[in-house]
Amino acid sequence: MSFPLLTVTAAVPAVGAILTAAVPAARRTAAKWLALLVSLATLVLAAVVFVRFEPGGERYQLTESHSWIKDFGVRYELGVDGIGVALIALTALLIPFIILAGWHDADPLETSSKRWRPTQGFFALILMVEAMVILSFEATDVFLFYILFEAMLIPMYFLIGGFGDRAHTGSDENAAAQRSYAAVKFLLYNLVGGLIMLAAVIGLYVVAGNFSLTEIAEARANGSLEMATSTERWLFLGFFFAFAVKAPLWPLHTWLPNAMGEATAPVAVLITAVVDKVGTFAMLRFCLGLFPEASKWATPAIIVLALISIVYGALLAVGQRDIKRLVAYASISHFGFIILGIFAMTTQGQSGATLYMVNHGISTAALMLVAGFLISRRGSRLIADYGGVQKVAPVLAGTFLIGGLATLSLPGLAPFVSEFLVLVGTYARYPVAGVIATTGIVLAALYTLVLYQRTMTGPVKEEVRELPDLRVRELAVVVPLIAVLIFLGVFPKPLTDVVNPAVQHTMSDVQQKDPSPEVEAAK
Amino acid sequence: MSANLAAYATSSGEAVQFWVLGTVAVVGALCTILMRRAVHSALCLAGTMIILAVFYLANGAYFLGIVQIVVYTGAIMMLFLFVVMLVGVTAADSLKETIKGQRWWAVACGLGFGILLAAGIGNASVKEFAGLGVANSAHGGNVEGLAALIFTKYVFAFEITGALLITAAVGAMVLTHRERTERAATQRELSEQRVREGTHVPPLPAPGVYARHNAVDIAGLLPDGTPAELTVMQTLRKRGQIRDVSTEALADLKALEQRSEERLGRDRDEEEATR
Amino acid sequence: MNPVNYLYLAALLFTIGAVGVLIRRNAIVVFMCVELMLNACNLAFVTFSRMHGNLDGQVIAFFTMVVAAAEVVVGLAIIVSVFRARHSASVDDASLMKL
Amino acid sequence: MENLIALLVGAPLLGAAVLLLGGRRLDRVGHWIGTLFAAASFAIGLALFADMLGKSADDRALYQRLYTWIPVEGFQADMAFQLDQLSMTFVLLISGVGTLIHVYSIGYMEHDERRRRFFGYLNLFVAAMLLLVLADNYLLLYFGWEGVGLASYLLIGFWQHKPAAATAAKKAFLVNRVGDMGLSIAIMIMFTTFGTFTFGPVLGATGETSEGTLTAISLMLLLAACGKSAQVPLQSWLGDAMEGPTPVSALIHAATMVTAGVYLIVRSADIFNAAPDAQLVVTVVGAVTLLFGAIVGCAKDDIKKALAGSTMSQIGYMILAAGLGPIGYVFAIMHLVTHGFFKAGLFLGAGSVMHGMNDEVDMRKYGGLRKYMPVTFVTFGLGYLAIIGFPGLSGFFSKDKIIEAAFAKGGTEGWILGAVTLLGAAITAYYMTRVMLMTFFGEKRWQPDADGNPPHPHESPKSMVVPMVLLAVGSVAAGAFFEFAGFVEWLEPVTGFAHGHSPLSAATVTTATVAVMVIGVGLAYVQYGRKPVPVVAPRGSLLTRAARRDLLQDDFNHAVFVRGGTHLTRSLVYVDHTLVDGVVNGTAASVGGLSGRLRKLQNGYARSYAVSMFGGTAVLIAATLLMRAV
Repeated sequence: MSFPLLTVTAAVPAVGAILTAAVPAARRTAAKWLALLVSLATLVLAAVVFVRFEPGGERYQLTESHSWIKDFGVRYELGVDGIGVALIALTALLIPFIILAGWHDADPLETSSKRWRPTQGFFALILMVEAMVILSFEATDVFLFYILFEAMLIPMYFLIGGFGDRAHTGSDENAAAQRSYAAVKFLLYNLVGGLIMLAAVIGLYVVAGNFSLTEIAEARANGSLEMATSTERWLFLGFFFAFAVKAPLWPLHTWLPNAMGEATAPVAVLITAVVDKVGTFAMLRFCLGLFPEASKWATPAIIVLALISIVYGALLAVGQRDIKRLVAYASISHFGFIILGIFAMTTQGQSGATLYMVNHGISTAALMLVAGFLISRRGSRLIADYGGVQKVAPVLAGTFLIGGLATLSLPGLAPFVSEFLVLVGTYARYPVAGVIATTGIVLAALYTLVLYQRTMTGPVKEEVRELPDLRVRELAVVVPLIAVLIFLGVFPKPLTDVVNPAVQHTMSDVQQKDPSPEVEAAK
Repeated sequence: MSANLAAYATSSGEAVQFWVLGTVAVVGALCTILMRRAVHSALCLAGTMIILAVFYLANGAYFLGIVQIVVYTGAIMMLFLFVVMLVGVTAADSLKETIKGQRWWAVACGLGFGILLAAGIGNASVKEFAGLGVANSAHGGNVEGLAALIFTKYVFAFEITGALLITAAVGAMVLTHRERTERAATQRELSEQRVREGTHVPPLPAPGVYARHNAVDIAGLLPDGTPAELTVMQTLRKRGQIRDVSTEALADLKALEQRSEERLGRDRDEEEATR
Repeated sequence: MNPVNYLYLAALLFTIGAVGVLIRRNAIVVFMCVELMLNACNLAFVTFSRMHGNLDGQVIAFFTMVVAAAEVVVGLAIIVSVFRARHSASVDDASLMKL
Repeated sequence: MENLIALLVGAPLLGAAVLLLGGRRLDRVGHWIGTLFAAASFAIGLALFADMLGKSADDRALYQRLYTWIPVEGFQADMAFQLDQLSMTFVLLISGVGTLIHVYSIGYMEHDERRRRFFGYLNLFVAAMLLLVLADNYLLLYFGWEGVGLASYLLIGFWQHKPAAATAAKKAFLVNRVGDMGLSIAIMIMFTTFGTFTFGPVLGATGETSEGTLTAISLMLLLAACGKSAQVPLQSWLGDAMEGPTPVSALIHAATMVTAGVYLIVRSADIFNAAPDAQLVVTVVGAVTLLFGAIVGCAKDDIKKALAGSTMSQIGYMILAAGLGPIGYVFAIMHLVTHGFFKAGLFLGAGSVMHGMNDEVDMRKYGGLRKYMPVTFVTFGLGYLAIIGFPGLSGFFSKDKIIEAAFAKGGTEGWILGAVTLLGAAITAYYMTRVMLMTFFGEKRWQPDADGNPPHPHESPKSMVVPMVLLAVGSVAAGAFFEFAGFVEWLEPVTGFAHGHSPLSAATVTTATVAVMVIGVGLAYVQYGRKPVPVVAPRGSLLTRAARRDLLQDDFNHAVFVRGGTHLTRSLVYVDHTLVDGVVNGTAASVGGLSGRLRKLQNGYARSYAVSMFGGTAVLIAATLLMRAV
């Protein structure tokens, strides 16, 4: 019995969450440091997983398997492929920055009672989410995955509803009402998705007789598990719906702007950069892995939805007046790219989509966290309330610009690599879709630069004249993120090495081959 | 009781007993739920339970039959009656239903449930049955047989139910017992208080004063014929169980006067006649 | 006659008891109906015991009685204290189960 | 030697990193650091050039492969460089002119507190531009392509506190992005067609695919070129880009970045050669822009915008030449280089004038400056003579060749293109003479600036003058040097070369060119040299007014894209809120209503609940029985 590395990687933040929650009310700072240390320890463990993972080896590595609910064949089964490893690394990388960025977001107000201890709860919930997300990237048992997929909603619900952005317009009651609206909307959307998925999970069990991803996929591949076409399609739709809500795909996206707008910036990052990735990840692993035929059947429709997401999200981002909602709509556009890449069913598309998940996480984190720092200084989320910030806080403006440039996929920054791969991969199979998706790069430039122009340039507004520049803690958040963005932008090899074999496996799952170039085909 | 391993029918005597007593039991049960007064319900229920005891005996459960009479009919039903007395033996429930549709739903569900239950029994039942002859005689009798089971196989359950009983007893005491938080006032203090307050310095009037009945729940009448509630004991007063007989009493008085008038009149007539 | 008839009787009594629980408002009568239901079950147990030829059914019936006794004690105590507080033994008076 | 190629890019990149990350403590030496790194790049370029000259013509290309940039199955993008004669030409132009402009900026930006950052951006630009021309595949070229776009964005918007500058920067980036879309689609088509996007394999395999595919690639590349090189219909950003500091206008928006489109087309010569339809489109775009820019240049009173129009027009020449195929490629590049010298010189001259005139840009408020700024006058004048194609100066040689090649295109097209280029030459002469006369001749029309200070024109400091002089030398001599040193032979191995068969003899064309030039100058002299220039611009003809507004192109963009886009986004926001979200909220509301009604079942009576329990039990029993029965 080897060392259960994967379990430990997920268990450390879980235990850390409990410990953080148990810190006495008065020792708030201790709780913060504890949470930070735990998240760093998780990062180290994730790095170990990354290093221990052999790209050329078995598809699923570091596997663990224990019986859990015998009667239904549910097993506690873990294993990572390249995609999982990449996303675990992303999660573990982002959480310390999220914690650091949210350092003061949950400090109790002066007026609140002494026994009130929101800080401990805030950081404990973040760690809890981390644990669940990491474990869901590791789970190779459909039932285990489903439970985590649902369970992570609970801490997220409290994070959104309980710790809102203190920068709001209107009265506190009004803000609280909007916050709880956003939290409930988030919960309901995802619960409905989860409910449908539960039906599909049960259906899968009825058809397949067990929940093991590897066993089912194997049985599907060697023909020992026949599935009627209609059954497969229904099950596929059940799974896909849940993932499309989480991802989120047009027209199931409307919860995201509310949730991201009302939550604090670090929590917004947690939503879009970490939790939502579970949706796209699951599309790759479960939709394509378990229902290859149905995936191919649904591809045209999904491609169309993804394209709508790309263009629609970008256009709506242009029309936003609230900085955080703008980033949310931009994320919807980016998720469109990810889903497009997944369902283009080419090596480039899927590699690109996987890289995109990682890169989008980092770039959105950079942009959103800087935006959060800005918002917390001025106390307003409205773009119109800013102007000329670069004059008073050049470093803040500079980092904001870099985050924005990453969002618009400037070459040299990580998102470019993934976006281009997605575009190329899509074009290879669906040229029209590829061309339409390309308009996304123009629109991305539009919303990013308009945002930058309206907030950072122009004459200095009276209200922002006194804004301080980034502090050391904030620099410690932003600078490493930017460094990673640049590093992965010019040298993405460490990531692609891990991802490539996994993508090859997925491609063989769906029995697709890249269309060979015209010239070679002619030969 | 036959000691056959398997039988197909009971004796015809038992059949007669079943049909007769069974009918009575069902009637008793129906009366339990239909009687307006709780005390009548309790009595009907007691009757049904006794019949059930007979059935236990008929089924070879001698110990249980006796226990049923002693514990259930004897103790539990007495407890019920005691509480009924405490709450008010004469209080009759209104049988008018207050929740809309409740009664119809209840009856419909009951019918459905009963039919389904019967269907289930009919579905599952077997023609033959084993009888208790062997089991009862294995340890020398029904009681010994039960004892052997209770103190071996079911000993833990037995212990736990014992604990449960104790807990229940303590619980009932805790629930009904009111802790006295201050020293009870002595008689002397009470009388001093009465004097201080200036009300009812003398003892409370007995219900018998001006009363036409010697029941405790009927208030004595004041000289003007109105009832004096003070004359009824506190408990009944609180329960609102004072029987107001003032009008009745006045009517009675009038009738009496009229009757005596008549009598006197007749006497006078007679006198005048003799005169 | 087949002892199954005892079962039918038990079912009938049980149903009557259940309907009684539903339609009566006096807590004491409701309680009695519950007792009726328990007794019906006991009858079924005893009959099963006879039909299967072992005493386990009777043991269960015995335990049922014990538990019923405990229940009655506590239940009546509750009724008494509720009555003391509210001067009523109607179950409908305690309609606090909605928002 | 090939290991030095990466250093070409690396040196200015390092400079940019040092300057931008160095913080305030480098403020005092930042400009020297920036200049040093740019000069280092130029020095390395010269070393490589010397090495290259020493090799035979067919063996001059150098390759350096650093590592695989994007390694994905079937998709290998290398971080690899290719240095051939074409790239070499650009390297020298970029690093050379770039270094000069660094030197110039030391003086020009002296009083700007953010000078260090300015030099950082300049270095970043040089690095990106060198990456663009040194890349050995289209994707890496794209990297550089967007990199220069970024640098251009940062530099146009350098004075971000001016809303006009910020808007102009954004506009430049956005319009460029439209072009970038073309480049990325072109790369996608290449990848699906050839399975690669490295220059060698792609350009070598053009014979193996259909003309339709190649036309598609060509048109997409043309779109990219239009964006970067400010060609119609994506030209609108260039005029606004003049909001940036003048050295930026000189380096990026005159000499180097805007010519990247020409580089792209010439680099992809093999693709264009195989797609004649696309080539025709290229020439048309070039011709239209040529006239467009020239007409706009005539109407502008802002000296920099007039020069911007001129830049557009001159690049139109280059694009046109590039569209002519092998007969034009070399001349496109040749004109590009000479243009790089004289237009940079003109811009620096303009900057020098503005420097002396309190940053006034309106030529109507200049006049008679030749006495006050003699060196500027001479260098600007030499650049002026070069651009109008005064015989013997650099513009003469390169432009004449393009006009000749346009005629040599043959057929009706040849005549039309030739005529357009000649007309363009005439207009060029006209508007440049106008600029010259309004600025340096005539009486003083100086106005005090916003703070009421009257201008005190003076010659600029040495650091500004020296680059101007050097560029003037280039403007004078480059054409003749290329003509006689064998520029055609130098580039031929890369771009190919074919002699056109012009219906007119070379002498005829030259004569015609000089003639139209003289006509243009004469017209301008009549209009601006003989009569005093009004300080307030006259209303002018319809064409003049339209030209002042960039021939209404901006108004069109504004009406269609900006207003239309605003309406579109607003209505989409509305749709998202009411329709998409509304459906969901409506569902939620109806569920809420239903539960409101169901809630009445919860009446709080325990007996009522007991009925449901009882009913439920009955249903359960029924279900059990049914299951058994089935």
